[in-house]
Amino acid sequence: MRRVYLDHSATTPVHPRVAAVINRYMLADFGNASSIHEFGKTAQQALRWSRERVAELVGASEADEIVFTSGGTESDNLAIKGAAAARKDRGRHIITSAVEHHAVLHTCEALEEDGFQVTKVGVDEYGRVDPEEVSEAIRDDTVLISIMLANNEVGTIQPVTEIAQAAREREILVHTDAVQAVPQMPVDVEDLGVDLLSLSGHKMYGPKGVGALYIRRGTRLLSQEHGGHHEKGRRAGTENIPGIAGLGEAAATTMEELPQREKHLERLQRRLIEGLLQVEGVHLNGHRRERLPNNVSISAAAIEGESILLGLNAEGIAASSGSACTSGALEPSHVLLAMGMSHEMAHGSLRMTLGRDNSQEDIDHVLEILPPIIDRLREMSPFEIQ
Amino acid sequence: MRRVYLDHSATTPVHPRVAAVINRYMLADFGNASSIHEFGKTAQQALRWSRERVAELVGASEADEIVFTSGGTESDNLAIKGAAAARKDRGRHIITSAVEHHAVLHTCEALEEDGFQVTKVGVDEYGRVDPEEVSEAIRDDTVLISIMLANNEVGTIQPVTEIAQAAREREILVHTDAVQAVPQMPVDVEDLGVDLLSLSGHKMYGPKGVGALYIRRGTRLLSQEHGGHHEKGRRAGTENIPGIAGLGEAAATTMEELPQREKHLERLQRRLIEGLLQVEGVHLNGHRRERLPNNVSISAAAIEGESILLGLNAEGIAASSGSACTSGALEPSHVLLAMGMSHEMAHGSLRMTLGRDNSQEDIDHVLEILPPIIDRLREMSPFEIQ
Amino acid sequence: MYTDKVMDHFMNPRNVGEIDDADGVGQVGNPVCGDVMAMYIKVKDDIITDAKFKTFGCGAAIATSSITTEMVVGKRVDEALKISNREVAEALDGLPSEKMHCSNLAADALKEAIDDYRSRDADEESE
Amino acid sequence: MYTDKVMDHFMNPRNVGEIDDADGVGQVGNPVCGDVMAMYIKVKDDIITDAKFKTFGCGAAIATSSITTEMVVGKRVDEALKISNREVAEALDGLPSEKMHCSNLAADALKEAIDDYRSRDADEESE
Ligand SMILES: Cc1ncc(COP(=O)(O)O)c(C=O)c1O
Ligand SMILES: Cc1ncc(COP(=O)(O)O)c(C=O)c1O
Repeated sequence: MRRVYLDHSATTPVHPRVAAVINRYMLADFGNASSIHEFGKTAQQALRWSRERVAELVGASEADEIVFTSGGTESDNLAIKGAAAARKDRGRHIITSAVEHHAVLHTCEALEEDGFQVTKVGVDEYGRVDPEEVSEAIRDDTVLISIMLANNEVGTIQPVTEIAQAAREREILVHTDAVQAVPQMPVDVEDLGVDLLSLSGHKMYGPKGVGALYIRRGTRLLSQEHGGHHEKGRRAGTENIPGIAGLGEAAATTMEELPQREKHLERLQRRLIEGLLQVEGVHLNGHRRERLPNNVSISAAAIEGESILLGLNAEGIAASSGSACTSGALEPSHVLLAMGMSHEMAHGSLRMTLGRDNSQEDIDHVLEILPPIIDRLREMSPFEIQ
Repeated sequence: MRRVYLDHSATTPVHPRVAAVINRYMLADFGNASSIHEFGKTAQQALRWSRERVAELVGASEADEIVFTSGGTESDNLAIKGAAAARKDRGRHIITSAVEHHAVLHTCEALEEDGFQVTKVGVDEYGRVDPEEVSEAIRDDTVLISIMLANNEVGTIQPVTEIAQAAREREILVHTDAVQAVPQMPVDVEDLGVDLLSLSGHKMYGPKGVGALYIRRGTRLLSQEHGGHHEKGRRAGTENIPGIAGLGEAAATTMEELPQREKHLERLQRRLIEGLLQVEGVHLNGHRRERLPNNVSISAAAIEGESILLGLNAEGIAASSGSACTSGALEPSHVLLAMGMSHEMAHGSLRMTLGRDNSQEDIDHVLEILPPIIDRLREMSPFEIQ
Repeated sequence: MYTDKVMDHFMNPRNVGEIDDADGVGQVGNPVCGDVMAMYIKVKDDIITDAKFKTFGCGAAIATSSITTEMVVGKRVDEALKISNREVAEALDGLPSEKMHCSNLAADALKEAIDDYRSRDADEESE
Repeated sequence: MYTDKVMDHFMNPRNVGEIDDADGVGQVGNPVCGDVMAMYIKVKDDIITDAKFKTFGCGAAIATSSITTEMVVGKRVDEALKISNREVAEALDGLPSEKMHCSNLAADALKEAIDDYRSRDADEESE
């Protein structure tokens, strides 16, 4: 059976170049970067090299603006809790959006228990935040704005540059969760004007369990992990050298491949969207243009997402659903609901996220397999297509 | 040049069996454990398998008592902050020891800023905590005791079982940092009677950037990482499947190898200690019997530790020093000072930590190389050997 | 996460459809929750002779609907009423814990259909 | 972390030892901090003709001691006094930032030795 992986926003396979680097630092150059012997020195060099690569990828001017973490979730937690803790005497108001990843939303909610107030701005039907609305939400005690660069469910790109502009005039820190954006589009902290930016290894053909946080020089954050004096006191814990070296290699690979990758993904994306929109009762979620080139999110009327996934999986196709049904919550995606979608349509969402390894044949295969599955499920459905 | 690695307490090389498992989950079975397709299912199975292996290694009765983290530091942070946050309405007093790792000490200090009070019990000249002293430090508002199982600098094993007994009678949670103990000695949470136990992958021939926390069933902890509902809500963040699978394999390997490993290490340890005690002005740090089989910590009178390390490194031998001079702090080891050692002797400490890959020839090589280095440095020293 | 039995009923559901002249119809769930199940039964001499379903929902919802229709055909109405959600789940060799509510839903839809049948029956008798 | 020059002076330190009939002796640092440096100088016609050291300390402490003795021999006392810790570090092709204090220590030991020489000189003159 042909296997087609279309869930690159959930996680990516590790790039062979990245895996080679990881193996080197697991088996041969396995030292602890705090050690002063030869093994330690080699580890330190890897750490430095990776920091420079990640800095380069996001346009940071100094390598020391990069702190390594255990993933996107920790980067988001550190950015938000670290900034909030450092600034709590200035004010306790945070602005975020309704379509953020849970790593941002639940972190903000945790801060609410510590006396912070959180304003969640809404989005339009395409999932876009209005910079005006963010501006208007700013209060005298606002200390942090956290708006993602690109959404993980529908791929919508946010106007972060515009948002940051208004914020920085008022000395409010701006964080952006760029976990999904970094592997698919050029990202530059200067162009964006952000102070904090999160990324994650396993979304960019790098290792799981490693991420990074860009912290603009001069931005004070309180460490959320206590212990040794690693990462200049911003994150304790023996550095995951194989993982970090792997992230560095993934950053270097992304820099090299990005122009090609974007073109390749856009071509496949167009083909898949066009094919899917031929199917009756199928609707494209998210923005038509302001969208990651690897994201195809649709809703299919009258049927439920997980059952489409199961049908696809039985045919060797791996995709994902906006519905969080598997978590037992039965809540459909908070992103689709924030976009004003009905519960029924939100339950019928399907996310296919393309990667560098997908081919045109993969797309054509999906376009052959998916419509009959939709038909079959609709036959079982008590609903009619509106 | 013969290279001899004697810094296994800083970090270990990854076991080839572990590396093979990691490669499988990086390259082939790379799915996200939250995905409901085939790739996700394989990832979930790896997660389950590893949880069982780690549970088995520490004698936990249920796999779900194990939570995976990004390392020993995070396990310590989660145990202490998580328990403190969950119990703060019952009391705000914590007992720990003066010889804990910074991941414990600095975490406790961070809690002091949140209104907790911390009692640090001292140790005797061998680095042992007196269980009586811990008992006496217990107050009505004591909610947590954190005492390490084995010390990372001098290898001294603590009487955790005795400490836990007194604590549990009074319904106080007991955490033990077993990061150094787990790879070198049998560890069983029932025998120890602890509620929380930290371990770390890279100290046990597993991967860096992954650790685990044993949480006794029924023990409430507040998550310190917010985001998705991973690890049953106890630790958010996409599971590091390759790392976790690697940790599982490292746990399985440890189970298999431990009896042999202990014998092997004890033999090498005895040989190295006997050889070193022949050298004038060399003193063994730590306990003679209640000691990890892989730890040899000495102090050499009249000379400084880092210079010994540099001398050894120039000859291809990797060891470490108790002195934290490299961190710019100029503070000698808090562990050696707590044991009542003079500053001068504490600055002259040298830690050699053996591993499964060391041979008798390695030991003999060190015994040939080290004494002339000590002599040479003493010739340069303004001090006399007392 | 699903057993082979669940996957079999999901991929080859038995008794999909409606019964035009059903003796009882039950519909439970709502699109907000993500599961809607409609169950149709034919009854003759207090024995369920046919059952069909239509379901909007996840794999477990479809599989529990399917197996429930299989389980009830040939049973007396009062026997069918006793089918518990546990029995439905067991007939599928188990369901993931977060999906157990789906077996509830199937048992509920059946109960509604039987209630409907009984109330119609009562109406006829009282006519 | 150390340059080749540092490692060279650490592995092959120049001028280790004491000078029995030194004209000036300086000792700085203390074991609590982990560095103790003793510097001995011979002076003739205001020119430093010999210098030796003994050091308890890390690699950087030993290397800075060694290179300082090399740098001062042949210099006039007032010139030697001007040797800054920066110059000591530069002569070693740099030191890690957390080790810069070691070059301070060497410059301080030298200064103490020169002060000692001058005070003895003054004593002699006043005799
Ligand atoms: C937008 C976004 N932010 C944060 C995360 C969390 O990153 P990680 O999976 O590395 O914890 C993810 C992915 O899960 C994501 O898509
Ligand atoms: C006793 C002890 N606890 C905790 C840690 C921290 O673990 P990790 O290096 O995995 O962060 C270490 C090692 O650094 C240790 O030796």
